[in-house]
Amino acid sequence: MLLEINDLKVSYGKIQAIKGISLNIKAGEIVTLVGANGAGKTTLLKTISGILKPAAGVIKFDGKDIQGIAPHNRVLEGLCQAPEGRGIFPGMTVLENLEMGKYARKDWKSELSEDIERIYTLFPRLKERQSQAGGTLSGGEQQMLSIGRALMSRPRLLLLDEPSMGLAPMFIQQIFKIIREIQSQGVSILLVEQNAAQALSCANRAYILETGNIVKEGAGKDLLNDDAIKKAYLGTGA
Amino acid sequence: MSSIKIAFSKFNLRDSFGAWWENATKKQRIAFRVLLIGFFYALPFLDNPILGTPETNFQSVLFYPLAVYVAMAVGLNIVVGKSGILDLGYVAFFAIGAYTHAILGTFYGVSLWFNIILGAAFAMIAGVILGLPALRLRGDYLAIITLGFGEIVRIVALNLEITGGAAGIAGIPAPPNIFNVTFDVLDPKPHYWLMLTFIMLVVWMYIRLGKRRPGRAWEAIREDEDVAEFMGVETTKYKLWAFILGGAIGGGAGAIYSSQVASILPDYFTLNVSILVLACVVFGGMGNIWGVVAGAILLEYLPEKLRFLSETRILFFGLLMVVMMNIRPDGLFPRKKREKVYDKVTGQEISR
Amino acid sequence: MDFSILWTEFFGLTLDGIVVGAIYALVSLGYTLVYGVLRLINFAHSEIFMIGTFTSLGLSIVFGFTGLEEPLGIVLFLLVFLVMALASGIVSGMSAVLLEFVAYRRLRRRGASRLSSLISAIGASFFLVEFYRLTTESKDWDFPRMLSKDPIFSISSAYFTLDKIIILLGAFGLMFGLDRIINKTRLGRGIRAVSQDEKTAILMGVNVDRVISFTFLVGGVLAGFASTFYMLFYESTKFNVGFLLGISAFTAAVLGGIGNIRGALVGSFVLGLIQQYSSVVLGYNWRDVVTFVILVFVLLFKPTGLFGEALQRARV
Amino acid sequence: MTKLLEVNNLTMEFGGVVALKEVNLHVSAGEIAALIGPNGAGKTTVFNVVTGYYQPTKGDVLLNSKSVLGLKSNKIARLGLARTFQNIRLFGDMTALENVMTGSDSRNKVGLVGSIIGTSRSRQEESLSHSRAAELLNFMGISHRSGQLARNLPYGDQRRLEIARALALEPKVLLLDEPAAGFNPQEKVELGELIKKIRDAGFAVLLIEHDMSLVMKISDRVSVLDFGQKIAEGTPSEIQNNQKVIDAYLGVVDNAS
Repeated sequence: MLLEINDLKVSYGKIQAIKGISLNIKAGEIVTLVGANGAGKTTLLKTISGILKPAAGVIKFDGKDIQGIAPHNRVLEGLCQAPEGRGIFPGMTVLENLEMGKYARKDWKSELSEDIERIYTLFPRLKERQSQAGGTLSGGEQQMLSIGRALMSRPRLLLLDEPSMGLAPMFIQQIFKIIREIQSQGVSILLVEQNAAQALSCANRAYILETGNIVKEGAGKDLLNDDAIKKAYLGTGA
Repeated sequence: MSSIKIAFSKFNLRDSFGAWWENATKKQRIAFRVLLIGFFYALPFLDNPILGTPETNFQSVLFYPLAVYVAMAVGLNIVVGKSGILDLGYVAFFAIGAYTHAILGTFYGVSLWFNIILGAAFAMIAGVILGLPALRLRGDYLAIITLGFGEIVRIVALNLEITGGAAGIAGIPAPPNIFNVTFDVLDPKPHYWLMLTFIMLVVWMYIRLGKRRPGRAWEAIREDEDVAEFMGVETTKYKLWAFILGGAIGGGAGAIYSSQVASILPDYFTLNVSILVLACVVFGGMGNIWGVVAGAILLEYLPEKLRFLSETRILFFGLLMVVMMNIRPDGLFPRKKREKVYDKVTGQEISR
Repeated sequence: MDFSILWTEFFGLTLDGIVVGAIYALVSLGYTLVYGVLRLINFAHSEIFMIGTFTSLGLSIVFGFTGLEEPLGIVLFLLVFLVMALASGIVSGMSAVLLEFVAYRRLRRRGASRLSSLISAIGASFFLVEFYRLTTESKDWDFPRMLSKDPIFSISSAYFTLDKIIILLGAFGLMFGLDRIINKTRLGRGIRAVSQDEKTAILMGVNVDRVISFTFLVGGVLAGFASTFYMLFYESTKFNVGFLLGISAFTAAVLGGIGNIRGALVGSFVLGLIQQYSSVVLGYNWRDVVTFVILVFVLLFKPTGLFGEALQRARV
Repeated sequence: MTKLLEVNNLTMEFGGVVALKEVNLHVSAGEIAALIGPNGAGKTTVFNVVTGYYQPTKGDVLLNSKSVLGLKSNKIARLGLARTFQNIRLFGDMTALENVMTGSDSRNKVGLVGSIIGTSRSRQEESLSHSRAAELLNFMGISHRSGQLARNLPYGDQRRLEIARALALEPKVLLLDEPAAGFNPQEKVELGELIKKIRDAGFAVLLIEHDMSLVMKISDRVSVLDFGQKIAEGTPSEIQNNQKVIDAYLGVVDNAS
């Protein structure tokens, strides 16, 4: 088991955003977490990355409790996140943004060009733009950069927060194609998405989240036609 | 460190006094007020080894620095404590008031009674000129601008003829006698009483404002300026009000000060003064008038009482500001955050 | 007002303006770097500079140069000067790191308000000034003339003396070095990352505490070097030397757009020149008023400076 | 029905990124209008433009048929637009009643001197503000909280207090930004009733909300934003069966699946 979360609870002040979630990810899997806004998806990712501290519960990565590991050191364990809103460093060039992906390693300069070439093969578009400032990229290009940068750290588990958010349909399809390609290279992925149709059809397994609780769990394609999905998104009337 | 912190947080005089005050009857409260005010008026006669300052003239210490700094701290508290505007050039208003009386009193024979009002008025005008454009800026930029303003006023005083340049102005007149009380350089008592009266007037004004419309608006601005603006509060207007009201108090205090010391020079109005006043406000408890008064009394009295402190007091104040912000960011006597009881229909506060 | 001197002395004033601007630039970089990562005006930065001047002065006393009558030979001078600059850089750098640790770190971790941090900064600044006032007896301290100030060559009224040349070369060298550090080293990248997007920086493995310490170190070292240049040029220091210099350097940083490194450099030279020109036109006494008025006007009409803040933060 | 709030061809760009593109919206008297859409669709941006926090790149905002473009936020609020916030923003150190009274500040006229002296007008305004605030707390069902500090209120009451504070402005249109966030189903039902009660008291409501069952139950009209563009508008049942909306929320399944 690559990631194991047990009875996790997270609160913002008085709001309990995650009310006791347990889930797991096996090596090589794409697991997706779908649910409407405010269901607690981003909160969960932030807690796994260490930005938020849980009120209770255990997060084990590769069998090891990571609670004591400082957020900035979790990258070295093999966990890296492409955050919601992409988190591009606007004043750095595309190349510099990619290089930041290796920041966690003291020897970040070793095999740097190989790693960058690897990302450029995945996203040829980034190579064309490599000396352009990150802030001037289009939304889709920024998303590619964000994923590419996270991959620079050679993660074992890639955390993706709403990679399709704010993207045109053409780009969305491209992003999901790339997600599957990343999986084929042996990286496990935890994908948080609002775009349920895409996410479910691409994932091995899925969890449906509703206001801080997991309401359904199953194989991605099975859930695609489940009523629970429509309910989670469009309310009971649908 | 943590044990110090615990000791600090347990020490809360205000709460225990507040509890007594809550339960006191109306008569008890009046009696307490009368006693307190009487005590402060009688202070110059209570020069004894316990209260008195051994190496300096106690009566003159009571006027300067004590009363002067209390007055300024009360004025600055409206700006920094109540409204959350960091003003690092408060001394400018004090200087404007002081020079108003020095110039008009010495060269044109205008009485101090007018000059207190004129000093306050000029300080307000200066406050409008600076505040109208500057108060739109973010907090730390505003801090630097006000600091610059304080320095500009001093440098201008240093370079103008009418202000006497570096030598300043000497022979500033005291006001004529009232009720057989002689205002005089040698006897600081009357000026002390005058300043005390001024302080009480200001405190009274402050308390009334605090309970009413401006007080609420200032607090809202301090807590979240954007939201206050969304709620229809004219934030710029209220900030300007706080700024010029604080300035007027500084100006009035400055006029009284120059009358007592009889000669002033630009060196009296350095950035240090602004910082010391700020230290009083921060130390006492931003936004709590009694805390600020207590803070100013403690910070100005202790160095006079403990001689070894007076040379090094700014050193200690600097340290104190760092320590305070780290351990007790709300000051020694933080502003009250107490719950209230309101009438369900009229919404008026019911005192217990 | 006297404009005729401005024309006759124009080249000399310009040269001095650039030299002074170079010193401002090194100090204003410290304000700008710290503002970038912390969004805080490091009020005590001027005192970091002041500590540097006394370090240089102290070394001149230790070396026995007090009351030196004959300038040193150029080789010996360069050696001595390098030692002084390095020592001042190290002392100022370490002081800045310590300052961050004592005055800011706890507040930052607790997410305290900007007002609290600023007051803490002011307190630290006052503590340092007073500490030096008491230990240096409020005196003006003269720095020995270790180098002849006879001009080497001149262009019109601009007399190029060795000290000015050394300062210009040294300052530009340091600026170049800083550029390399910020753009090429790992911690330099960390500084840029934290100032552009702190949350993402953490996700990429940036240790924010360490980056902030490093930022203070770099800013402090630059101020330390600047202080040695300052001593070479002005040959005197006092406990409050940091105040006006700090205001000028800060004004320069704001003028260029605080948080923006290129802006700090341009702002410094512009301010250095304006100060030189205005002090002959209006008189030296009004020089600082001019500085403040410029600061006020920049903030009022172009609050993000000539080049804009490095980063605009979205609110709500 | 008179249109109280109109948003015409609103376009908002942030440094080249288009957040809103030619959005048209309106709120009529006596209705609850809802604005929905996936994350990042630009809903809160609409609120921020309408309330004068952002200047739009293009387009116009009319309140009572008059443009409010370029006015300061406090002025727009006075003209009749009050809002709440996605993440509650109360004045934490003030009591609940004082929070509400801040909302009625703009209805008072007394100045600095009048407040110090305590003129009869000042006393009148003060007592009216107090009683109005007490009334509003009562209306929102939290009068038992009036003396408590806002920061100490339970979460749900904080949301209600925010609404009470906005109502104190006596707005023409009340903008609610995700008022049900963090509520359990029971609380959501109660909130729905409350919003209807607010409408019935004569305030038009523009509601941003993610909880579809709530939106569908109480709204008279729903507009859907996606990528900063309005993709649909209609009654709740029309919206629920609109393929574009379903696609926007669930995403389009491409032939890869």
